[in-house]
Amino acid sequence: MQERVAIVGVGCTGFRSITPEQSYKEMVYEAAMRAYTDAGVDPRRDVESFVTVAEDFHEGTSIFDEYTPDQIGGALKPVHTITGDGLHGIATAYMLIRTGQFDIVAIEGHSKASNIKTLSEVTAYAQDPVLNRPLKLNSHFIAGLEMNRYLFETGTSHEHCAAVVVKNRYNALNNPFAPYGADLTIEDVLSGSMLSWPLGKRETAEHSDGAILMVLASEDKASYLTDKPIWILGAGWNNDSAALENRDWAHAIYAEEAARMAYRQAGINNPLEAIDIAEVDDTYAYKELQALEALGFCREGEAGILTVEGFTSPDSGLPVNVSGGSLGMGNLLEANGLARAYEIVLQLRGEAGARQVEDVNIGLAQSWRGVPSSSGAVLILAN
Amino acid sequence: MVLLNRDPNSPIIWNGELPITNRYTYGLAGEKFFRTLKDEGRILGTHCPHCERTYVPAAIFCERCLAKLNDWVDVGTTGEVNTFTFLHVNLNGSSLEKPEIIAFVRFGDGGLIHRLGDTNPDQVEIGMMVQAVFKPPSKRIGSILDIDYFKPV
Amino acid sequence: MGMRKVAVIGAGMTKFVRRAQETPKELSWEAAHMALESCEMTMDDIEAVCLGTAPDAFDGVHLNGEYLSDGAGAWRKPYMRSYVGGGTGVFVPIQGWYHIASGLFDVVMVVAEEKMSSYYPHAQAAFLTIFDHTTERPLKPNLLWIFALEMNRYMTTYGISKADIAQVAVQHKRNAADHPCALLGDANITLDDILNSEVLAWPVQRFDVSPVSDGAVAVILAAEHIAKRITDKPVWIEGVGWHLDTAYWTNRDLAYPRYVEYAARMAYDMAGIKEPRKEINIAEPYDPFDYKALHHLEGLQLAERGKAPELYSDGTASRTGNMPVCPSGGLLGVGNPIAAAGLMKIAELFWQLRGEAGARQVPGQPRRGLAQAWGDLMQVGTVVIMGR
Amino acid sequence: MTAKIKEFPGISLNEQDFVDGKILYNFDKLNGLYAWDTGVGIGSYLASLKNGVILGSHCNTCRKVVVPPRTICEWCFRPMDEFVPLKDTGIVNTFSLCYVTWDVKRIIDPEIPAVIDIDGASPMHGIMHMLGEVDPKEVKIGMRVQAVWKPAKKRQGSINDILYFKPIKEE
Repeated sequence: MQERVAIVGVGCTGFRSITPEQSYKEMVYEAAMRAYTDAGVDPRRDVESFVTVAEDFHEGTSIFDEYTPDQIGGALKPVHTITGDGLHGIATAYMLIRTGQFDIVAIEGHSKASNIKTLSEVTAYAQDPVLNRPLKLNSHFIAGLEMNRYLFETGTSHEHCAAVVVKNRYNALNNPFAPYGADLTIEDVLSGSMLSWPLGKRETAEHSDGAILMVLASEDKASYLTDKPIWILGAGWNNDSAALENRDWAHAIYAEEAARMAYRQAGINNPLEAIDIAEVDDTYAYKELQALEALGFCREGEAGILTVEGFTSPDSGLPVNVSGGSLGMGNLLEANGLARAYEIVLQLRGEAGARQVEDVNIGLAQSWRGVPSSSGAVLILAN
Repeated sequence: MVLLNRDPNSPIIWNGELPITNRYTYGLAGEKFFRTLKDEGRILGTHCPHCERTYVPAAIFCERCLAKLNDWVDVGTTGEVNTFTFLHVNLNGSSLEKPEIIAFVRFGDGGLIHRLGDTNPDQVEIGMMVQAVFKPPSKRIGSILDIDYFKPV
Repeated sequence: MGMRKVAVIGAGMTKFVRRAQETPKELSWEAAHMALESCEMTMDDIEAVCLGTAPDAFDGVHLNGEYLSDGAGAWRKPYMRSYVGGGTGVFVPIQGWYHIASGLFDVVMVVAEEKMSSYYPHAQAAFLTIFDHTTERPLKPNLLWIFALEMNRYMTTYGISKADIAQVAVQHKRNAADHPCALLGDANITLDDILNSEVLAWPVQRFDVSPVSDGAVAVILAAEHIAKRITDKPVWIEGVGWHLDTAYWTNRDLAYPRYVEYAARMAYDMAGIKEPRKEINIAEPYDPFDYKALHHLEGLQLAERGKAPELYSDGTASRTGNMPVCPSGGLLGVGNPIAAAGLMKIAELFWQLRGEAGARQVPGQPRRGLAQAWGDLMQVGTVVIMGR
Repeated sequence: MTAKIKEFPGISLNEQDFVDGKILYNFDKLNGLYAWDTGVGIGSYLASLKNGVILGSHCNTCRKVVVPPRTICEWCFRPMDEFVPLKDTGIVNTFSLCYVTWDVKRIIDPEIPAVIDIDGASPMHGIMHMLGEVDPKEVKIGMRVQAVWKPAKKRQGSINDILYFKPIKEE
C-alpha cells in the first residue's frame, strides 16, 4: 500500500460555449499534452493506468469508454471509465495508486455539451421512467423544488442566491479560461426570466465545452517528478436517495457525507479554520450556499448572509469559486469537479495569475452530478 | 496542438441521433401500487419495521437496510405540500405560455411528485394540504397520470 | 508494505430470464439482498458500493448508475459505477478490489445488473450506437457484424472449422442444464443442433449466440481481517488485470485478442502465476458467442494460438477434465445480461472453490480459478484470478 | 452455497403477458439529437470522400499510414505528420454474410459487411464497409476489391459516398 498520493500535472483546454474547430478527441488530446508536459511524463512509457469519466447519453454513443484510450495515450493499457463526476475519477485514481499496484495514473474528463442538440430532453431521460417521466417535466423543476425548500427551511433569501451569481461571474473576469465573466448587480440577476420559480435563468450555469486531464503519482514518484506536488489529503464521495420521493429536499446530504469521509482522512475537525480556499458546485446559484453549509463552513442559513457580506469573495475569510465557478466557466457535465480541482491546484501552486489568493495551503473542491442525481464528491488538497 | 491542416471544405458537424426506444415494466412493487391506484383510487405505501419508515410510493425493498417489505399500508389521498415550484419551461427547453405548478406532496416518509390544480400561484404555500384528483375510472390506465393533479383541500 | 489481501465472502444472483418483471432497481436489490444473506451481513457492515452495468440504452435510463443506486444498496454510502462495455462484469469486482486494497474500505458490495428487455422492440438494435457516430454508424452496422467479422478472421487465420467451434456451444449449454438460474440449459443438445441452426450472419448461426437476458448478480468483498472473521472459506482475489486496446478496431488483427493477453499477464504477475496452464484449475472465459471462448482461452495463454478447440475435443475443458471451462454453463447457457453475466462467472468461481456448486461442482477440490470478460469494439480484456 | 439455495429470485414474463394486459408497462423514446464536431481529422476525411478520395494520415515516428485519418498517433502519442490520399482499392481482411438488419429484420439477400485493408495504408489497416456486385458464395478473405462511388454530384461528404466495394476482375 502507498499512503500518500499527489497531483503532479494538470492540463486544461480552457472553456468556451462552442468548439467547432476540433473533435472531442482532438480537444482531449490538447488537455492531455498540456498535463503530461506539466508533469514531465510520457504517457506511453510512464503512465500505468488511466481513468476517464463519461456518460453515454452526453456523448451520443453507447459504451463510450470504447473511444477514450487513444487521445489520452492509453491504447492497450489499463483504462476504465467511471460514470461519475471528475472528482469521482480523481478518487478512483487515488485508490488505484494507494493499492501499490500503480505509481502514475491519469484521469480525464471533458464536455462537448454544445454537440447535444436536445440536452434538456436527454437530461429528462434520467428521471424515473415509471414514476416521474410520464409527467413530461423539464428537469429544472427538481432544482426549483429543492431551492424553494432550501430557502424555506434556512431563511435564505432570493437575493442571497443572486449574490452568488454576482460574485462568481465577476470572479470569472479574472480567469482567461472562463467564458461567462460579467459585472452584474443583484438586480440584474433577479430581473432575468424564470426557469422554475424561485430558480431564475441567470442563477443557472450555461454549458461549456472543454477538457481537463490530471496526472497523479505515488509519493516516491511525485517527489521525483515535481517540486510542487499537490497532495491529496482526503477524498470522499456519497449518494443520497436516488428516488426523488425519498430525499431530503432542503439539504445536500451527499455533500455532508462526502465531506465527513474526506475530513476524516485529512484529520480536519474545523473546516473553516483548516481550509483556505474552496471551489464548490454552483451549477445552480443556491447550490453554492447549500454546499457551504453541508461542508460545515457555517451553520444552516448563514451561507447567504456570509456571501452578501463578502466573506466568500477573493481575499476574504474563505474565498469560494475564485475561478468563477460553473456560473463563470460553464457547466462541464462530468468535468465539473475537475474544473473545481484544477483551480485549487493552480492556487496551491501559486500559479493562478491575476486571481491568485495569498497564503493558501489547503483547498477543497466539491461537486454534484446535477439533476436528478443526489451524488457528489469532495476532495481536499494541500501544497 | 496538431500538425495537420483541416481541409477547408470540411463539414463542421456530423448530425446523428441515439435511436433509443424503451418499454418499462412497473416491477414487483409498481405492479401492485399502480393497480390499486387504477382500480381503487388508493395510494399505497410499504412500511419497514426495522428502519421505521413508510415508503410512498410503495417499494418492495427498504433502501436503508435492503429488507424485503411486505407490510402494505393505505396512506390516504390527502398530503402536505413539502415543496413546490412554478415551472416556466417545456421538456425541450422552450418557454411555457403559462407556468405549471409542480409540487412534492408528502405521504408517509415519501410522497408523490405531481402537478397542482384548481388553485392559483398566489395561494400555494409550503405546508398546505392537497388532495389527489383522480381521472374517471374508465380513463385510468395504471399510471401516475391516473391522478390528474392535486388540489387544495 | 505489501498489498492488502481481498476476499470474496458472499454471492447472490437472480435467475437470468428473457424478460423480467422486476425493474432494474429491483433486480439489483434481489441480487444484493441475497449476497448479504449468504454471508449473514447487514447494510451496516457495507462501507461502499460498486456497480457495473453496460450501456444506459438497455435499462433505458440516462445516468443509469444514479438511478440504480438505491437498489444496489448505495443509500448514503460511497458509490461509483464503472464500465468497460462487455468487460464490465469482470471489471466491477476489480473496482471492488481496489476500493479495499487502497486501504480506504474493508467491506464493499459489488453489484452488476442488466435489463436488456427494456430496450424495445429489439435489444440488439441498441448495438448500432456503439459504433463510431460519423464513420461507421451511417452503414447501419449491427452487433452480429462485429462477431461475424472477428469469427471469420479467426477461423480463416487458423483453419478452424464451424464444427470445432460448435463443440463449445454444446458443452456450455449442457453444463448450464445444471444451473438453477440458466435461461438456455439443455442437457441433450447436440453438435448437429448447433450446426443446423438458422444462419444469422455467416459464420454466426443462431445457437452460436448467447441469449439476450435480464438479470443481476452481487458479491461481497472484504479485507483479510474481516474475511477471516466472517467465514472459514474465504476465496481470495489473487490477481486482477485489464487492458483496453485502441478504438480503431479496423486497424488491428482480429484473429488474436492481444488485449486479453495483456490483461491476463497483468493478473498472472500479481498472482505469481508462471505456468497458467498448470496453475489454473477452472477457467470461465467470456463466451457470448461460442468462438469467443476459444479466442479468449488463447489470449489467456491457456491454449496455443489456433489450438483452443483441442481442449474441447480431448476432454480437457469438460467439467471432469483437467481444466474445466465454463462449468457454470457460461453466457451461452446461463444467459447474457451483459454486466451481470461477467459477475456470474465470479460467483461461479466462488461457489466452485468453496465446493458449493452442487450439480455443477468440479471434482478434485479445485484450488484456483480464472474469470475473464471482453467487450467494447473487440477491445477490452478484464481478468480476475481467485484462489482458496 | 448454490447447492443449499433452492429458490433464486427473478420473475420471467412472456410477450403474451404484455398483450393480455397481465402486467403494467409503459413506453418512452429518447429524443437524442447530436451535432458532433468533426474536427481536423474526420472533417478532412469527409471532405476527401466527397472528392472521391479515401484519406489516411502518416506518422513519421511509427512509420505508419492509418485510416480513417487522425491527428494524433495513438501508439507514440505524437501529432500525425501529414495527410495521405490512399487508393480506393484494397483487400478483404474479413467479411460476413448477414441475414439480419441492424433493427433485427430478416432479409433474403445478405448484406456483406467487411473490413477492407486499404491500398496505401499500412498492412492490416482498413475500414469497415459493404461488399457488392458479388455472389455471396464467391467472397473470400484476401480478395481484391475496389470502391464503387456515388456520382460526384450526389456525394455529401459521408462514408456512404462509397456505395460498396466490388471485386476487381483479374485480367
